[in-house]
Amino acid sequence: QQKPAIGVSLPQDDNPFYIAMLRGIRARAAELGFDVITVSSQEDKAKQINGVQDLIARGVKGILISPIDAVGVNAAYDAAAAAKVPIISVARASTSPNQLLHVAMDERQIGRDIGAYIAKAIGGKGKVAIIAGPPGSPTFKNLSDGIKESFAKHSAVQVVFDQFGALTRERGLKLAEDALVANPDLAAIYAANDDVALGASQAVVAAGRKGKVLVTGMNGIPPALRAVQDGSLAMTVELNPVDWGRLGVDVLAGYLKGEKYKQQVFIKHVLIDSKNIGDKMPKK
Amino acid sequence: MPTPVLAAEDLSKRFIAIKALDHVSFELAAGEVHALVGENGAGKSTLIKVFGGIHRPDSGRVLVDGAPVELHSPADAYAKGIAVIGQELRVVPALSVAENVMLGHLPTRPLVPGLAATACLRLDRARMRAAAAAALGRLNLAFDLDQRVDQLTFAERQSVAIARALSRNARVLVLDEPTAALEEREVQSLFAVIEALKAAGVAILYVSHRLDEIVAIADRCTVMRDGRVVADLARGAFSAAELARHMTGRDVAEERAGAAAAPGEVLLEAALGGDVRLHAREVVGLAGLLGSGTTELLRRLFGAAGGARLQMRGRALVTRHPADSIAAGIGMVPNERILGLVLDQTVRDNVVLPNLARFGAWWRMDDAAATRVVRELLEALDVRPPDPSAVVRRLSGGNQQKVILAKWLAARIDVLLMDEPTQGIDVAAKAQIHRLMREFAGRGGAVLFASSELDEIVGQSDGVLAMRRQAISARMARGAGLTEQAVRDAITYQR
Amino acid sequence: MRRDFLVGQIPLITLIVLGVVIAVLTPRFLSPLNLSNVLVQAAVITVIAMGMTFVIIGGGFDLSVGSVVALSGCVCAMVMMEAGIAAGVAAGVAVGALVGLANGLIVTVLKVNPFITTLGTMVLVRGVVFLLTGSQQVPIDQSLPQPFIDFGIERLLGIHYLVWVPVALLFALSWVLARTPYGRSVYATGGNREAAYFSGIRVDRVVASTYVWCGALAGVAGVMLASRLQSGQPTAGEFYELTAIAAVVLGGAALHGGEGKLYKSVIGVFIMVILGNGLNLLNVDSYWQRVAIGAVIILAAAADRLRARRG
Amino acid sequence: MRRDFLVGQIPLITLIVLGVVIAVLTPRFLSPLNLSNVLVQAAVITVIAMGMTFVIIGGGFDLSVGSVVALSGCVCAMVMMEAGIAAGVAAGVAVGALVGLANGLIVTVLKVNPFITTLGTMVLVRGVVFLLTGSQQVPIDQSLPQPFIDFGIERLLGIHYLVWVPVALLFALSWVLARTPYGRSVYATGGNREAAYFSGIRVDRVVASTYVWCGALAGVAGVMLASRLQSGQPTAGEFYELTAIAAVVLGGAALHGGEGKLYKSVIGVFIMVILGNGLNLLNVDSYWQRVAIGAVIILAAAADRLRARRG
Ligand SMILES: Nc1ncnc2c1ncn2[C@@H]1O[C@H](COP(=O)(O)OP(=O)(O)OP(=O)(O)O)[C@@H](O)[C@H]1O
Ligand SMILES: Nc1ncnc2c1ncn2[C@@H]1O[C@H](COP(=O)(O)OP(=O)(O)OP(=O)(O)O)[C@@H](O)[C@H]1O
Ligand SMILES: [Mg+2]
Ligand SMILES: [Mg+2]
Repeated sequence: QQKPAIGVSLPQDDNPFYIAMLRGIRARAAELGFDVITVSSQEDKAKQINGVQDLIARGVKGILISPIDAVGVNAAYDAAAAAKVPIISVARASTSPNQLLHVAMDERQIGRDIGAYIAKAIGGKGKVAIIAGPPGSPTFKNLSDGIKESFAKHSAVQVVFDQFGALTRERGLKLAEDALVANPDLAAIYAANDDVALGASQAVVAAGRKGKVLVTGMNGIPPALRAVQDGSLAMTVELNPVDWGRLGVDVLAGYLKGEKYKQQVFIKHVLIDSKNIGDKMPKK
Repeated sequence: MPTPVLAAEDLSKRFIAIKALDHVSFELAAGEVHALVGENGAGKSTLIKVFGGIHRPDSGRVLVDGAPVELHSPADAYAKGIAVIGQELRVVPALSVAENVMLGHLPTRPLVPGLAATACLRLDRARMRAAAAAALGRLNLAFDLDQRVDQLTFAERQSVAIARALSRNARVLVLDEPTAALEEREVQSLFAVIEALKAAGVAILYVSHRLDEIVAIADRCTVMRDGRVVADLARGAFSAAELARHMTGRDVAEERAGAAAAPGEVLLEAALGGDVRLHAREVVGLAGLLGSGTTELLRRLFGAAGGARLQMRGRALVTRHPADSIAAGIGMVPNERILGLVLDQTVRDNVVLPNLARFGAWWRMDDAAATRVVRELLEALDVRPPDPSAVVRRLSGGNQQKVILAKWLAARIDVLLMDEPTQGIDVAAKAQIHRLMREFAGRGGAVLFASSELDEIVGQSDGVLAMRRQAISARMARGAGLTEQAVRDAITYQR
Repeated sequence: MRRDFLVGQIPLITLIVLGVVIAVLTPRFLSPLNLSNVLVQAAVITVIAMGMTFVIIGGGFDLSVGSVVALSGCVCAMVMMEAGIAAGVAAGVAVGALVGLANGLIVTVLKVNPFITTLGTMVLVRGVVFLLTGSQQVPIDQSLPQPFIDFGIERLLGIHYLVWVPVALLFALSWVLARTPYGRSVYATGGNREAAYFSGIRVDRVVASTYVWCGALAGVAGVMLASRLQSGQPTAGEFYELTAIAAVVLGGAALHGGEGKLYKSVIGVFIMVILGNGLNLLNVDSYWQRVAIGAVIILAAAADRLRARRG
Repeated sequence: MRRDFLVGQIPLITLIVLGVVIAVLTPRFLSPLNLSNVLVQAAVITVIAMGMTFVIIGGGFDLSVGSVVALSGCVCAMVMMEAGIAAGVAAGVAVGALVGLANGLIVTVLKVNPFITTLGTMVLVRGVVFLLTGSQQVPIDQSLPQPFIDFGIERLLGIHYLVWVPVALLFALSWVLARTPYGRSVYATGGNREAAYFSGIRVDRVVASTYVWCGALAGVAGVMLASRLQSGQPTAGEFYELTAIAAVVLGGAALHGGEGKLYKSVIGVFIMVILGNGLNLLNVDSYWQRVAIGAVIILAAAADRLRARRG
């Protein structure tokens, strides 16, 4: 007697964020009596489509997918719809009409919140560097757009450095080093995620500008929380991917039972800085 | 006199410091076999490469049927009816024999019958094989046409390259040392073909270091020295000795082995398709037809091609790698120069290569000592230029061969194995190499050399091993019995 | 002879063994749905690998195909929105051929090493794609024409249209390589460039032409991928170059040129695709998948090397 | 002679021209802070490129260095947390050398093509890194020992310790290549494997040893990067292989082996690093950066080819 299975397809398998999300998915699925089958895609759209097809071939009851891209993997949704397998997006979203639901973060709003935080922290004026995420990713584009939207309200906040790239610590370090040289009076660095932010904050410390250039991250991974605590990182955004994964499973299970949902189900986000870090540090 | 089919007017060509062609003028008439001779590095191949569209001359011009032509590539030369078969081996290993013979003018037939425009879409295999078989047949060769060329021996591949030139049905056929790797029988077939082509009005330009061949087949002979034409002789006006004198500017005495010195103790013994035994102070010739296994025997003695069990100075030894043999005092000059030299390195680095342990310590090479030793060797061997820092690729063939010898003279070895050591070497250099072989033996070493030239075998050996079908068929000592005919009888069999 | 033949078919044997092992471990592998998935999954990379086979037989190397796939997909989608399906497809293929021509000219005229040339165009072309599209998918707010999208979904005789493309190309291009004088000159040039040159073959043109084939076929692949992804994707095709080269070499071609067959490269592609599919069906952890893929690549190549040591 | 010398120095000239152009466009380029940044940014990749130079001179190729950098960095960090700094560093370098040895054995004993071998280990080793670390940085909740972190930050005579590593290695390894019998045998083997074999060089051992150098140096680079990033990063080192190979070739080494000098590879690294740094300082759009980098790679290589055509 096999347990019913749900399929999971995430964009990356080497990113702590998705690893945590998968942990939440597995935990909640086990509680609800589902098996979990995962396929990997490594940010390759064709591979993600293939993976979803493989899941359908495996006979899963439903699929949680975080699509690499809003349109690029529509074929995966079509395949699921054709096989009458419910498919629900988690985190990233798709434009496919076959996307039943989106368990989302409010990317643009998060971007606006980060932008507002930076603008306030630097006193409404100053030069800011943006180290954005990989090109072609709507999430990171929405985040940047939200940030710029906030900055637009402060005419004295000026974006002087704007580069995108891979989400690695090394890239954050190198780009921040160069941004600091190019702009000796830089006030803040927005980094696309915590790994990038940790690299950037290292460059700030090495340039002897700790406290003068603030760095913000995103995702709230443990090393970033520690960095917020010791002051080298000004702020990170907690999305709690574990909860996100759990919420995804709940929604999928509810849908399979016939419950009704709105098109988008949002997960909470919390800005973590020196004021509230005390509550957020993992209890030892 | 009729207009020459091919002529050169005042050609000059320079490679950095070397004047390879220095105001060369030259004429080739239809139906004539015109030989081109000269020492290694005299500029013969360079002249031929100008005719073949491979080199552009710095000045001067090439005329075909009296009209000046610009040859930018081999394709241009073929279009003018000039087929060149170069000195270096040029076959495509992964293609079949038939394709190699017909390369560059593969026959086609229309894909859609009757629609000639579709001909480029379809190879005509039947015609390709027929034409290839015909070209090979003229050389009395019958290879498996579908065999890959890399399955053939070096000499067989050489024949494929010659067949390619024949398949062109060119008006001018240029052959740059075609017989260097061939044995008697193939040479005779080639001469028969040349006679037939000549009778059919084809003009033939023929380069060789085997002066007897020239005397036998050439109607005319041009001699080059240091990039210049120094003589242009008609048949009857040249003998081998005469040509050698024109080439070098002095008399070249080809010495033959004198009375056999008393052979010394046994240096090397092995049982490989028969007993191989080499004594100190002895030069032994190894004779065999194409594919008889001479190359394999030499390589195995040297630890390559699977290696061998042997005894050096009475000590049993298994050689699995050339390093084992070198350590035991055995050196080898391989049959292809490309196996003996790292062409893009300097002469010194090449000579030092088998002797890395000799110059300095594991953590530091003594380059000064190496340079000194190498320079002495180059002078002793008359390598030109005697410059240890010259890049080997830029040396002429004969000089390259001497560098390979220098590698082993610098090493402390007792037994020297040589596979076709004088292939492509000019008369003077050849005589020098022969002398070096004997000097090596004279100092107490043993030489075993394979050659496809029977006069070389007979002329230079104290003893001869004859091979037939991978086995030693006869052992002959110097003396009345050792004649070319006797060796020929010992190696010949129906293939 | 029979032994020789068998040994020459080691990639095929590897593929069959792999297929049997996966089928035993999970019966779903042989379900019609899955087999049809495998074919579609392999289609795009097969077309790229065929182009790569041309370049590799000719003695070259092409790292730019992944970027070309993205470029041609995006250009195809952009042109299609303006000027219709036929124009879009033609533009996608043409732009691929153009990049191939540029590669070919840089390699033959400027004599730059193929590795470095195509590494350069790989980076450069990716930049151009991002500039053209602002790194957003094409089109952003609309759909591509329905027939083009249908082409990526519909089937003919039970087999996806997308699969018929490489099937047709395989037959046509195998003829080109094996049966035309041009094809033989590609082998000759890759096998011994000097010998080919001295035989009167215009080797530079032949070499350049192999890059054009490779670029044009990467263009075709880009158009196919756009149809499958229902959009032009500026980030598409990353790492395709390595996958394609690996497939060609697994199929038994020599990287130094002069050897290789299209159908064998296709076998190489299927080794890679079936492996990925099987590991997914077996729900193998993605980290272990990498370990398995790395190991199988090496083992398959090692098995193929037995051929060379038959002697 | 002087012309020959100049022509041999084209990569250096390219580097200088590039530096002057950037310095004119942005005076910050020559600020001490930036120059020191450039040196540090180049340090890690320089060490990798030196290892790659060994492999390429020996006639090989190594795509696995990027994954090895990640592996050795993570292993170094893991061991360091348990057994101290010295043990960590030794483990990081050793694990790199081990992967190199595996590459070398696969290439020489199994006779698998270097490209496919190291593509396989590249994928496999990356999988192993993820398995070892769960693809989380190492350590997660603690810091690495302070002296190790200081090594990534502190300076000696005004220059980062991280920069002294490649400087020392450059001198030591240049000696190995140019002055020892072993170094000669590497050049000879890469230049003409058969001729080296017939000269008594144990070519398989020499080839395998070049992969060990390459792996061990990638291991050193991984340790350096761990020190710079103050952690072992499982995703570190992606694309390093292509950057390193490009640097070696830009420095004038031939991919077919037998040529190359360490200091020239270092020049190649600096061409790539200064270009990236300059474009960042000028805040050139990321898209245009790619176009510029691709173009400069090709142009620099084309300029270097003039050398070959001096005749
Ligand atoms: N590509 C080249 N670059 C530099 N020097 C060259 C080149 N080709 C030939 N040479 C030089 O030009 C001179 C003439 O060479 P060539 O090959 O014509 O001699 P050859 O008469 O054919 O000698 P051999 O009998 O040894 O074949 C030699 O000194 C040679 O070193
Ligand atoms: N790599 C190989 N593959 C297949 N056959 C080979 C190979 N090497 C040698 N042979 C065959 O083995 C036989 C002996 O070869 P070997 O080269 O020793 O002959 P040989 O008499 O020295 O020839 P030659 O001196 O004319 O080159 C030949 O028939 C040859 O065709
Ligand atoms: Mg010559
Ligand atoms: Mg022989």
